[in-house]
Amino acid sequence: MSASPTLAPAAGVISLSGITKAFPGVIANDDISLDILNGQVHCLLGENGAGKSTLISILAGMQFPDSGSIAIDGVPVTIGSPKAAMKFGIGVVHQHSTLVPSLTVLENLMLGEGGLMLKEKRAASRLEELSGLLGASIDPNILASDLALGQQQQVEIAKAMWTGSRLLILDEPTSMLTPSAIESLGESMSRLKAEGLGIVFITHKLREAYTMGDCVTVLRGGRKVGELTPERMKSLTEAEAQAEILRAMFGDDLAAAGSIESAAELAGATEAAPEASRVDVTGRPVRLQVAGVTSVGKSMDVSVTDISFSIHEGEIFGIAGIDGHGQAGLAEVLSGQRAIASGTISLEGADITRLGVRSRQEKGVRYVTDDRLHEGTVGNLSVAINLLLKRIGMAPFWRFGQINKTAVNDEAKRLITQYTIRTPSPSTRVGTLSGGNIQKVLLARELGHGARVVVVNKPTYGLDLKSVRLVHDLLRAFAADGGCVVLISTELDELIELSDRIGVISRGSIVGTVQNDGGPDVAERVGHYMIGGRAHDND
Amino acid sequence: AGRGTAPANTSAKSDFTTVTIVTPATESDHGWNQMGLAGAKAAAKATSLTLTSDTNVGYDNTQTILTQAAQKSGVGFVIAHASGFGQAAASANAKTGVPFLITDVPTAQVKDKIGVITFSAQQGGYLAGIAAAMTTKTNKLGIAISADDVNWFTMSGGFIAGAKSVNPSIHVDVAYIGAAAYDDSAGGKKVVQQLIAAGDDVIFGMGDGATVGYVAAVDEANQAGNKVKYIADIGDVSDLVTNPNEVLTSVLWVFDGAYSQAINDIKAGKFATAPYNLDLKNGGIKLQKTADMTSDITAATTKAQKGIEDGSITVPDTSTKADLTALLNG
Amino acid sequence: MLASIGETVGEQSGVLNLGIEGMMLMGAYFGYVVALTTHSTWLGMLGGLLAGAITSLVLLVLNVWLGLNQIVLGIAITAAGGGITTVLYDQIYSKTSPRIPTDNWKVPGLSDIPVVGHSLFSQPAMFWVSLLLAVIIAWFLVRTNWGLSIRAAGQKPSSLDAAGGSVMRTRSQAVLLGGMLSGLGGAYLSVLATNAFTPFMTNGLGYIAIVVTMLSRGKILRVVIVSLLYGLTIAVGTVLQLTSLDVPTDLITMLPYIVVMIVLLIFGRDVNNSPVLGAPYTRGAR
Amino acid sequence: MTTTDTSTESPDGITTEITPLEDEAELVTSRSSSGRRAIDIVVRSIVPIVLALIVAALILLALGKNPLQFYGAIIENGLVGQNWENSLVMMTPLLLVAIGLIVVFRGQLWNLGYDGQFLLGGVVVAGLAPQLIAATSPGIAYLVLTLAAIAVAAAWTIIPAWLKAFFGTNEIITTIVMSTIGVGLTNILIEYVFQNPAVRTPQSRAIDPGDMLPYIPGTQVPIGLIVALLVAVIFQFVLSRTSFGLRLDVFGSSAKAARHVGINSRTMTIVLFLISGGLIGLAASMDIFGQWGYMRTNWNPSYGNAIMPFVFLARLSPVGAIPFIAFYSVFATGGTIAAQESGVSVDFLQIVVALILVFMTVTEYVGTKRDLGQSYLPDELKDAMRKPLNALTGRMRK
Ligand SMILES: Nc1ncnc2c1ncn2[C@@H]1O[C@H](COP(=O)(O)OP(=O)(O)OP(=O)(O)O)[C@@H](O)[C@H]1O
Ligand SMILES: Nc1ncnc2c1ncn2[C@@H]1O[C@H](COP(=O)(O)OP(=O)(O)OP(=O)(O)O)[C@@H](O)[C@H]1O
Ligand SMILES: [Mg+2]
Ligand SMILES: [Mg+2]
Repeated sequence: MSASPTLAPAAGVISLSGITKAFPGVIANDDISLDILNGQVHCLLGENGAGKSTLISILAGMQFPDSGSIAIDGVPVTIGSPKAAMKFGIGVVHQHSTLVPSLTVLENLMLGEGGLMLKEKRAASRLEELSGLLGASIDPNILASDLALGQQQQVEIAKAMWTGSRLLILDEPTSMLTPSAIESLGESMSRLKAEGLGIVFITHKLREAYTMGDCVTVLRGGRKVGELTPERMKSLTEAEAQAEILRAMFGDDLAAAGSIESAAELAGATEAAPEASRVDVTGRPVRLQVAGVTSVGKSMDVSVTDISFSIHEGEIFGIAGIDGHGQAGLAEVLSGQRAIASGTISLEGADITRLGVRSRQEKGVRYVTDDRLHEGTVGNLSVAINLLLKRIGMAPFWRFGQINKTAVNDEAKRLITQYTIRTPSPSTRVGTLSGGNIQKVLLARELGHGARVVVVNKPTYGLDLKSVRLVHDLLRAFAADGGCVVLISTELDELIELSDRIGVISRGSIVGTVQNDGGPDVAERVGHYMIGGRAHDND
Repeated sequence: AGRGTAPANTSAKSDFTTVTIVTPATESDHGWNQMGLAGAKAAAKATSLTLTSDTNVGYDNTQTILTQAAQKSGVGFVIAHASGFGQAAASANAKTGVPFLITDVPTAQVKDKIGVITFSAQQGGYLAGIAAAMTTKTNKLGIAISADDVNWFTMSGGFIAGAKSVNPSIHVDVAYIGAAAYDDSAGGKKVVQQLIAAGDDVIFGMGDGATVGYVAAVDEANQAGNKVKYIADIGDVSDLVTNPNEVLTSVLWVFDGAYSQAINDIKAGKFATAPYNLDLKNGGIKLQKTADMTSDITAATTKAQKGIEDGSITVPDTSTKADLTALLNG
Repeated sequence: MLASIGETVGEQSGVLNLGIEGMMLMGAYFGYVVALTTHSTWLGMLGGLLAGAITSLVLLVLNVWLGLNQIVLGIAITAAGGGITTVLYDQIYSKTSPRIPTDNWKVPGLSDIPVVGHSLFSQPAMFWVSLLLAVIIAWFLVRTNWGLSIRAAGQKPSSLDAAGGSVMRTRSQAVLLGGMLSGLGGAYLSVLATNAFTPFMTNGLGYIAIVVTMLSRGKILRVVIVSLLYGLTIAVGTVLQLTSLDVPTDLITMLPYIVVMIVLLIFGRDVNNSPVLGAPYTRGAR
Repeated sequence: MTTTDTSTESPDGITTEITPLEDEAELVTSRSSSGRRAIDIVVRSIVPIVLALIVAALILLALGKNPLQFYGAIIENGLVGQNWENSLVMMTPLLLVAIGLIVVFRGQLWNLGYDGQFLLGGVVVAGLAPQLIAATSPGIAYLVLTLAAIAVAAAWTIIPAWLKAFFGTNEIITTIVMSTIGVGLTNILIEYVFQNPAVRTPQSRAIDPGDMLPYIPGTQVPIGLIVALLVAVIFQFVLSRTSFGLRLDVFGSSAKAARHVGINSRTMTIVLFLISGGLIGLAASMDIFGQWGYMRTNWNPSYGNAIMPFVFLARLSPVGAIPFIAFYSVFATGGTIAAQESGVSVDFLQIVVALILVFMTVTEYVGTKRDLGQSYLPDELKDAMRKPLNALTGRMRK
């Protein structure tokens, strides 16, 4: 039932037993018991909605369990609020950033402190101390919004440790980071571990779990379905460990997902190996031509400058880069959501630079946004309407401006079946669907009815292995049918797996393009540009 | 287009039991509403009718309220006691046939239907101006006006003329609180403080709720050592001040006679053949007697009153702000 | 000005209080009642402050705690404030409209300073008190943990929550403070400025306070400056009147608003309020 | 009904907060649940009014007044005799203003400048109608001046709309400021431009009663009411059945989503404000042509404030607003005299309106929480209450 009673010498232990937490319609945590030991990295794995975040938010005092108990060093405790969690020395780095962008680093760190006066001096010296531990140096007076993503994460960790944590919880910290940043995060974690802290580490990537974790707990459907003790972890090879984890994660579903090997491969669990059967598209006609495009934008973060590339029919053009370097700007420029200051965009030879979102949409330029909850869908409208969101007013769904409910409903049902969207009915509010299914709604909407070029931004962000595989299949099938894909992603593995060519974006410009020839050095070449190398060769 | 004529049974009846008065604000304004109600009470008593009243109805829903007031059982006459009620009273009369008495607009008079009450307020203002000019030590007078209201313009005009009749070189300041600041006591106080600061030592204040602010400013100034007198209008404000001496006088408006006259005219079938005017002659307008009204002053005002009544003195009739400003500057 | 300072604190914490007008009226009325019955200006001011605070409890409970719509509640509070005070006043005082006896309100001690003392501290004592309050509150906002929490609650409440602060407590304090200051501002009108209460005597000052707040963009110092400027336009208006020019009275009443609009059109375009202004915070909402 | 084994049934009848309801969302809702939803909506709409009336009655009792007499007088003065006609007359502008607000509120824009817009629209009609009727005919005047009123009131929203659309300036404040300016401007126009020279009070010339909008046959209710009802039906259709209505809902739900879908949020903002102002101008025209015939300074019926709660109670549905507005019209028509007769200030009505607003939000809250099966108290509050409780029980155990 509970975690194996390994007693690390002289280390404290936080034990959860029988934790149950239900939300309307779902049991997010179902009778979960586990021990978290000091001086260990405890990995928490599971598909989307398995209940990982819920479990740690209970530890963090953000949620209350319906039943079950928590004991620290054998003493039962109630963690009633984030403040209480802090008192017990539990620090959390949440899945989404909790820094206040308009405050300075120091102010962010002092936030939530007791006492009347701000103690800036003490805070500054404490930050210095922590910086040493994390191996990072950060200007305490810079605004949080001016920090690079990796730095923000370091501040978050520093903040989590602010109250002298004994347990650090990291919820999907790597999903936003570059490979090198992930590496340095790993180093920070080992240093903290050496200091005697316990760490809970949540990730969707099995390789990270294996390399960084000491032990693993797997959740599925809110239940604990598997665990690897430190001893067992050590005794297994990486492939064996992954196989075991995958079996626990997906159980019988695995048969449906194909062999263990392919599932793991798709999830980026093993070295990405592009398909050998990649077809050469360079001979085909150019479909999308972007020439010297510069966007109108206020801050460096979002605008793009002088971007040029062209994509052939059936090609997947990957855009790699550190998050926040103009990816969103590029996507919006292509989709018509952002005005262009100079340059031209043409589709199959026709100039579309001046066209707005709707005209481009009609011409077959589609955009799957990375903000699927607030931008891509309208949560309180039905699935059916969301599926037709970009065809509002068009025949046959609207006639003389009036909606034709039967037509809308039929089309929705068709798409729901075609893309296997799991929803109780077309009239269900889309906001109540799971992340993976919302992503399917977006893809169903954008890929069908005459799509010529589709821009997808981080299409698998936050999705679990199964959903990732599904999205990849859809994109590949779209390209195979002659569609063009601009695939923007921060996951290098994903880019290498899918793309024909990979452009690297940095500070709003494409600094180099790499032909994905299947060679082993593709990742390295992309990485070279990402770190700041300039293009000498252009292909 | 256009709507049909009013229902047939709409001529004035003479055998009614009840008269009703509708006022925009409450009785507690020490002015217009208070005096109107008092007048209606007196008139109802004099003509042995029952009086009902709808006070504090504001200005925004008058059409309905006047109609409703006329539709109550037994009501045969409605006094629409506000300058803004005229048009609504006409519609209500068209709907119900009950005669209305409205204020200020002689041209709106319709025999048997719409009677009009008018004011020779400038006459009262003139007398007050004399009293003020004879009282001031600084030779500076102040007028505070709470709203763009015709009676307040005419009364102020009369005041200026009266004061200048005593001392042509006398200085008069006019200050406005706002276009409709009838009840803005804070604004009233500020304005009067400014007048006092400018050296004015007799203040003539016109306003409903704003009066409270005027009086407060005068009261405070006197406690701080100034010697300022206040002249009220329409009603009596002496219970508002710490020391009754601070009130020099008030231009009282007495509606009793006009209302009784109107009721009797209805009964006699000759309602609204002429405006019902309040002036010095018929006692509708008069100066309040106070201890401060010395025999000199009383003599002067009585003399002026005679002059006005016999036509030897003509009081200017400044019914707009422009007229008033012109009078003040020229 | 007092009200704007209160509103600023509230808005910094992410609560848009459209009910200021109602709170000021409550402060004005109850300040008046207390001053009238106790014959003490100080107690009257305190009464106004408490009345404002109590009125703000409506917003506090229904909005901050239960997360109900701020705009609707603000309008409700304004309506109720006007209604309650008028009904009570009509019921109790309208027959007599009693005035609060004037005891020239002095800052104890200070006004005895020869020459300067009297002119500086007797009449506009409240002005100095407000200024002092402004400085204190500005200092609190910048220098204390409490101020930091308020700012965070307005920028990103989830962060404050995650950091172990309480969004609810912080916003509650801000709303309460806003209510107190509004009530105090109202009481100033009745107890000190007029010595009397008249229905609806705030005359839209509450909305002016909101506008001032918006123009000041969260900086208390600017609130003071903008308030003074506003006072100046009013004074200019009155001066215009005293010069006996034939300026429509309405124009003078409109002046401050026109100035606001012009300022907005020219400078204030990118008025960036708290990003979550008006949005209730519920922990873990998705 | 379509695919698969979805584990959880989505909670039905969710209408979060005061978001617009979408008919489209009811596409395939089963009959029983839509019936339950209808009942639910009715309950949630009526309960606040009932609660407010009860509390108002208690307040009256506390003041030593007889609430039964008060409510009786309201019914008598609002319904009995010819009073129902008076109520219907009042309903005309109220309903039109309500629709004007519904349109912008659905887009999550707050046009609180209705007073200034209404008065400016009204002053154009009142100021020009007498001459125009004399020069042409009433029919032409109705048409021309109604269009003029619509244009003027709509124009008064342009600055706030522009500031909002291009700079994101908070429209709540700008509309309030513009409203105040509009009210002042109206007064100036009446005094200096449209002043009736025959009258000594500042007011415009009056339209001859015979030239006012004709009555609905058999009543003394001007046909403006029919216009208002028609507009309600048209807008109901537009908002719930057309692509524009859907775009509006998307825009109202999320500005980001609107941009994504290709809705130009600037155009949308400005269009919504113009429609809102235009409807308020139409309300002014119908009110002046139908009821008043003239305008005087400082007249401000502030219809917008009065109907605010009902706009929300009707869940931003134009047709849904009709019964509520009718209720309020009776209430207000009878209320002034009722208050008078009961001896309370007319402003007591404001308290009732405020109470309805408060109870409305509370009912909404309770309802939403119940739908979601959530606890009525936020976690943090529960936590705060749990602590002393735990301490107490702890002590008792010892
Ligand atoms: N905020 C919410 N309110 C109501 N129901 C919700 C809410 N969030 C999720 N649900 C319900 O929980 C179900 C599961 O959602 P979840 O995101 O966990 O799915 P999932 O299993 O992770 O699917 P996927 O793998 O596609 O992401 C949803 O279908 C939905 O009905
Ligand atoms: N506040 C909430 N209200 C309703 N349902 C919720 C809420 N939070 C989580 N859930 C549901 O609880 C389940 C577990 O969610 P949780 O966020 O813990 O999953 P997770 O394992 O962290 O998934 P992911 O990998 O997507 O982060 C999901 O079905 C989710 O929809
Ligand atoms: Mg999920
Ligand atoms: Mg999670």
